[in-house]
Amino acid sequence: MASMELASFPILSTILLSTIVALLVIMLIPEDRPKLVKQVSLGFAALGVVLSLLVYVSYDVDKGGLQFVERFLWVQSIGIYWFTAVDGINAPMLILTAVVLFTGVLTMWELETRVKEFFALMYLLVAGVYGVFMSMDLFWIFVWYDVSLFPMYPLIAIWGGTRKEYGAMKLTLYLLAGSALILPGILYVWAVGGGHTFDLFELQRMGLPAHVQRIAFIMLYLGFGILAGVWPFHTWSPVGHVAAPTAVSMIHAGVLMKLGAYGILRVGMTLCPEGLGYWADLMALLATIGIVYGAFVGLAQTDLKYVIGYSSVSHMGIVGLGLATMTVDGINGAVFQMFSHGVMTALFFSAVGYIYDRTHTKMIPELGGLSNTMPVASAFFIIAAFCGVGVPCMSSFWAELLVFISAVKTYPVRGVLAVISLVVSALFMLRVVQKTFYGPRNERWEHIPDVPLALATPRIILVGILVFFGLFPRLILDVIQSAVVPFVSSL
Amino acid sequence: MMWLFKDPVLAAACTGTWLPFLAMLVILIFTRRNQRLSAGISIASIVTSLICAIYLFTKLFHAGVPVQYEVAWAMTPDLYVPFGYLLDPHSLLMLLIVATIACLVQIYSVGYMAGDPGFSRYYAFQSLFAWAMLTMVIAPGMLQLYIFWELVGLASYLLIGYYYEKYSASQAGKKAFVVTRLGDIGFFLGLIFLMLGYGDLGILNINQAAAGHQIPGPLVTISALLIFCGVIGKSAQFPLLTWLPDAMEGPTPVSALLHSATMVAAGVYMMSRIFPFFAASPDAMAVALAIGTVTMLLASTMAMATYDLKQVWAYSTVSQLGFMVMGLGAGGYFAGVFHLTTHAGFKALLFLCSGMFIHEFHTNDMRVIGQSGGRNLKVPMISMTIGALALSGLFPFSGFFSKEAIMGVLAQHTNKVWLFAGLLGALMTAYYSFRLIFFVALPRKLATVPAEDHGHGHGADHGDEHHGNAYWAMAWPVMFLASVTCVLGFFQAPLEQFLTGGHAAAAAHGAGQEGAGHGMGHYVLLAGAIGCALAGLAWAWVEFGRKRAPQEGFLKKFPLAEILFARRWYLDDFYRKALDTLVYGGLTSLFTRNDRRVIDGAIDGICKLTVGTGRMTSFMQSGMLQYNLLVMVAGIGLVLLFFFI
Amino acid sequence: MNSLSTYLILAAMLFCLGLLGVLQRRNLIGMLIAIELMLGGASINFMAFNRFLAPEPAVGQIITLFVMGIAAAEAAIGLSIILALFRQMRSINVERAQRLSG
Amino acid sequence: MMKWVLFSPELYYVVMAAVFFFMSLERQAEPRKLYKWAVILSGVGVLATVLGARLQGTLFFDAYRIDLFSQVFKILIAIGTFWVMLVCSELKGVDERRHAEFYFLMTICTLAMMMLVSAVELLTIYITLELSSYSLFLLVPMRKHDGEYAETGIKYFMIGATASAMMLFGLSYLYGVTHTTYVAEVVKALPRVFNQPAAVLGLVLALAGFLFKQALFPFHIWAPDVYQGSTNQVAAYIATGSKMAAAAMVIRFIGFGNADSGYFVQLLMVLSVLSMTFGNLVAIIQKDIKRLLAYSSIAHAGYMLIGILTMTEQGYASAIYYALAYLIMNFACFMVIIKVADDGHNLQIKELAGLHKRSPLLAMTLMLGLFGLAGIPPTVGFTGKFLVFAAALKKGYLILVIIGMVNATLSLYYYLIVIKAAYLLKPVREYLPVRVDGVTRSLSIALVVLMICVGIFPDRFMQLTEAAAAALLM
Repeated sequence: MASMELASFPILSTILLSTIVALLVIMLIPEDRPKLVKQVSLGFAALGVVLSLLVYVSYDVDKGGLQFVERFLWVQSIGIYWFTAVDGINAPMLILTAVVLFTGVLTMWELETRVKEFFALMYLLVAGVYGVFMSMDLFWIFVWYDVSLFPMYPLIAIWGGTRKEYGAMKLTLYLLAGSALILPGILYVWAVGGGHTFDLFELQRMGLPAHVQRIAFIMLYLGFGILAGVWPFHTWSPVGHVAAPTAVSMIHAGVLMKLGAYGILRVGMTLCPEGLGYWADLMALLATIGIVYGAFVGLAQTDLKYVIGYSSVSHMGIVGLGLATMTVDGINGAVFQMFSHGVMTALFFSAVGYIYDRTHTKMIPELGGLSNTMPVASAFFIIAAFCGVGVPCMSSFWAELLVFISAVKTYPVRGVLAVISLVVSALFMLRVVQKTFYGPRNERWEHIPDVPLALATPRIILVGILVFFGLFPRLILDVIQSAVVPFVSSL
Repeated sequence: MMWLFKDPVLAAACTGTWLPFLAMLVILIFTRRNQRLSAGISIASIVTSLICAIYLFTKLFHAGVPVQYEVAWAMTPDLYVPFGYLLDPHSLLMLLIVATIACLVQIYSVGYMAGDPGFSRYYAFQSLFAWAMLTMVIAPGMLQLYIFWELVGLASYLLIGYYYEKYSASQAGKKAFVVTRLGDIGFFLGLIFLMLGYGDLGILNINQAAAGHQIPGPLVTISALLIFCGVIGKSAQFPLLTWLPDAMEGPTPVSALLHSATMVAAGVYMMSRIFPFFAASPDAMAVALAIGTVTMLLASTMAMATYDLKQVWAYSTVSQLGFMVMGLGAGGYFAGVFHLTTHAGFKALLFLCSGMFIHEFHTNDMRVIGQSGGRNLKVPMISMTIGALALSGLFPFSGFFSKEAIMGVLAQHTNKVWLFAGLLGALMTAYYSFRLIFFVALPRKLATVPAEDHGHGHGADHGDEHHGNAYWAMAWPVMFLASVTCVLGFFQAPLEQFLTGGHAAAAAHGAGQEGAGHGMGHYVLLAGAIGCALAGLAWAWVEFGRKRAPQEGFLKKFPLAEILFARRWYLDDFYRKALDTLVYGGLTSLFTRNDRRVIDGAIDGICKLTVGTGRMTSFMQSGMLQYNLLVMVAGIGLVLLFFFI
Repeated sequence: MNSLSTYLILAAMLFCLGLLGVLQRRNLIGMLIAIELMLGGASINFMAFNRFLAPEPAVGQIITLFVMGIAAAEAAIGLSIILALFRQMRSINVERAQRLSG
Repeated sequence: MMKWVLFSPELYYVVMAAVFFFMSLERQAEPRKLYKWAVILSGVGVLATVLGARLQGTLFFDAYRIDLFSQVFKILIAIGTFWVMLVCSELKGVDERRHAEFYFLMTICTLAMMMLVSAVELLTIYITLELSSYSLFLLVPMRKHDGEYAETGIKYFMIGATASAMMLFGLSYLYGVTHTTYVAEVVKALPRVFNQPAAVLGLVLALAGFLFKQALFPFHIWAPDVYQGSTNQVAAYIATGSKMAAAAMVIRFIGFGNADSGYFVQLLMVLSVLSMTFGNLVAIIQKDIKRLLAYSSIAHAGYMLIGILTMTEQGYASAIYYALAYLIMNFACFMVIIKVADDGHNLQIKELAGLHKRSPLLAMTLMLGLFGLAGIPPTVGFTGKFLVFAAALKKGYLILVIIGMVNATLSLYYYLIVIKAAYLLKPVREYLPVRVDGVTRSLSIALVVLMICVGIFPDRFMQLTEAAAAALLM
């Protein structure tokens, strides 16, 4: 059967290598062939989609656990392993990455300036993302994590928009400051664990002493949390997103922010269950503040991308809350939310990107009545907004359902607060939609054409994913559970 | 797919519910350009649904036990969300009603919306609405019900805000969504508590469990109250009733659809759906009763003060919903449901009629319509009168029977206040509905008519060119509904048998009430009710109907009251103010400032501080050779100190 | 009194004087001389230690010889650099040379 | 006799020095020829050192120790010299008539540092140290028509001479309290006599001399001026070759004292933290790239010290690996600077504007080099930091590591400013195009490959460094 053959074939490394190969190929293409560059990167992105789908489909849910394992010694003296594997938690993440990359490439199809460098850097970024998601060795997780961060600087600073240099510098420094907490955390765990293996699961089996777990967990939580937009450390996200070009915002908000949450789950919570128990209260508190806070601040924004930035803060808060509950449903919901928020935000940014490319403004007061001239383009944003509001039969609804149920169970007050904030989020999403797309015809935008099919395709794909998993949540939920259930029982 | 055909009932249920969804997808993706085709697809799908509904109704009419199908929609160790169909008398009846109304409205819309630029979009939303509503009606579990309840809210948001160029329309849509969302939060929390407390949300299960007192009382009360918040939101009960009148911004057929049988009725339907559960908590019932009463009275007063055709019916809808909630709250399961049924009929009728007027005269002002010869439109005129009669609960129209039923229930209640409130409500209802009728039917040539023209922007561009078929496309549904309104009342007995037969618990409850209702007291009540209605009618006649009638209500004599009623008891202003001060002015600006100044400021401050420190430190590296040497020697000195101390 | 300590004190004084000179003389030649003083102090130390409490006799003297040689070389290099600088700035005052800073 | 084989690499460089000496006697100067000779000879020198890698033994009455440790560092020094020679093709900074002397002094300095790496006796250390310093003293002022940089030479000389004098004074005390001049025995004896002030004074002063070479705070003061004031090539040489020697010396000296005395370790910790923080803070505000790199080198000395002060074999190994990494990254940056400013002037950051257009290859090399210095994976710089911090955490110095990482983030800021200049800024005026000859192209590609591969496949190199560290502790 398929998975048997696949199990022997190092498909994960292939996915990872394909991006690096893409990087090299793109760098070898001469400067004056931008079209070719785009085609090549689209091709490799499609390859990534196919491969990750293959992995996802042939992942054996009943068997569960780690599959497609590749593990061999990399550095002998301090015990670094090349250890990639897939379980229910990162399988959806791989698809998410592939899809967002694919749609991102399509979204940037009209890029003119320094095309080659752009796509090269984007592939570097994505290589890092893939690496983090599929690695099970602390060293590699960290390496790929940083690899996925530093290309953000040139990507934003060169191709960005409003206050790009400030935004780029702020984002890069802020996130790498986060990794400045992660590395000591990882090394600390490693050193306490005897200093001869970076293998995540071996360290987990060792079971570290409680006080170590507390210190290590808070470092890992804060470190990864910065990237996950945990409340007081979220201010990079709106600034960075506003500055970044469309595809970068898509990948960054859609995938990169998930790296943070994923890191908390995969590294922090796996290695330091007791530390988690010790800090869970704080996590829940920060997450709840983030949810409410993000929604309220979103109300006041006048820049479309700022609005999305703060909505991400709010939604990532939901992820954090789910993780903090330490229950099966909570973590299911958190992972599910990572996925659907990724798709949703990608949709948001690509829709805004199109509008911005055409109207050259993303200030809500200047826009208005766009639905008259570009109904389809607006429809994409509106659909994303509904998903953000948590309308049922959109994938994010299920995630929020799961998270809220377990949150109310574990932290009643905070859970109820979070649920109530749904009204505010609805208010601000609909407010943006109304101010931007409704209202009388705006002759300023009369001349603007609606989205051509080629550019509509990526958005259509994203919408399709949202609705599909909204209608058939089990297709993803069962996979996630297959990893979460044993995980929670191990806590 | 074979299993579908093995079980025709299931097949019918699936087709009936999912066909509109498919229709929506097809329209949105493929046939947006082609308006006629879109309309055709949508109508075909809804007609099919109607047929399925009828089929199910007839097939399961005598099947005593409810039929239930389930598949696991989402499943985790702690949470099980089934998707399926629960076909018991109540849901079947509602299914039938919804399908019928939706079908009629869509046919009617062919005429009403003809030539509108967004024709296809309109029908896509209609199908979406139909799908959500139908699936909600026959949901077997509260979670599924909640999910599609939300979708109904979404669809109504889209439909109300259909004329998105109009600020008021989009505003109204937003308001409807957010306000109902407010209620839904309570609903959602109630469900969560119930699930955490009891662990199952299957409608039948919780009904039996609550009736059998297997759920702890406090939990029942709390969750029932919270769930009732959902009813308050959806069915526009006090204090969340203000969104409904605004929702008249949508096209009239939409109002007919939303405010007669479907969206707003969903609240009452949900309440009656888990009636035994509510019944298990007297406190919750009392709250429901009180809120229903307040709502009914407030809405009636508001209805007296407006001159907008649709507004009047909107307020009447609110008050009738309040009336239903009263019925349910007083323990009259059948009474509430029956009034829901009849109300669906005549309210849709009323809206569609006024739609015809509006479509004809491009205005909502009843006085203008009257003077421009509204009465010449025979079909709507007559049907609207019928509707009004039914609304005010006069024999032999359907409204009469259902109102009687509710009155009967109220009469049973120990506290007679509710009964009198009900009677007062009946009085006012008759008054304002006939005030309207007389305005339209027997206009006086008034010197000054404030010609406030709510004419829809779309109305102008398509006038009478396809007047003919458009008119009849609208007339047929109207006439059908009118006839239904005339006869429906006489089916009370079989309906009661059918419904309460299904609900063992409710039967005992309801039948007890009804049974006691007959006899001497019943006739007094009957007389009282009809008396009130007639009194209201007469009053309206005196003020508006008869020759040389001033045609200005008694309210003119109480300007304060009129303003109060016209301003909807300042509820809107209250919300507006609360929103501005609390949300926008308060938390939002506070958080935003905090975000800019405190949090972000701290970050930037740290960066500036670092750079500044660098600049300061760099003075250590002065150009003067010997100072540098001094630094070095001093360093060594410090190191020595470090060792010696 | 122990005569080792006298030598040590003498050497220390030489060294400190040299250091003081380096830090305080503004004249490059003077600074060079001061450095030579510091080296001298070090040499005296070596000699003294060797004379009083070394296991095998020769080491200290040898080191001192080397130091003297090196000091000579150092002086040569220093003077040449100072000369070059003098050609540039027509002065051998340190305060003239403080353009690089920060 | 057989023993001289051990000395062969050094002997080779003596011969090489002689060759350049004779060339310097010629009347007319031929820069191209000299350049060719320099490249060839230093290349062969690398070969010689590599061939001598496995040698072991002691010379000159055990004053001179040859083991894997010393040989590894000799290889590093030789490679550094070779690379610097390679980029001397446009030696505009130095008067043409002096090129021969330039190469001569360069070779002498290399030779001295190689001997320094092997020296295990106080006098030998002192002499070799002075030899290398003097040749540098002469190399630094060699800059042609050096208007504003004239003072550099004298500053360097004065500070250097003072520091060496202090060191000598300190050594004298060490000799006095331990009665021996063999470093091994000195360090063994130290813990016993550590209560005597003389011992402490001696140790501190001696350390001052060593750390001066490594430009560790507070003995760093010469570095910025010298980097800025000397010819680009010389600066590159100081930043790469002589850094290696200094590191080796410090490792050697501390490596003998494997008995970790708390005070001493604390002192080193304080020094490393100060030097990291100071270097990074001041580097933030620099405009001149070489000066910036000088401050960053101060910071890096601090990182390296973290590895050393653990006083474990792993720590020394990590320090050696870090030195290797630093050599590669730092030289990459300097090569770019030299090539961009090939008329020998001092490069300002803003002059890099639009480099990605003028020469994409150099721009990429620079970016990788700077990211490496900032410790961003997958470059070799990251792996170096990783190993150093790992060694520190093995001993439980959590706070130290956190401070180190914070500093790394801090440093990223100014590296990013340079990268921004290279990739983002529009040139304010038309800069002359960058000439990239074959040598440079191949060299920079080689450097890029090294930076990536040594970073991602560290296993080999780590085995080597661990072996070296083991040899050190033998």
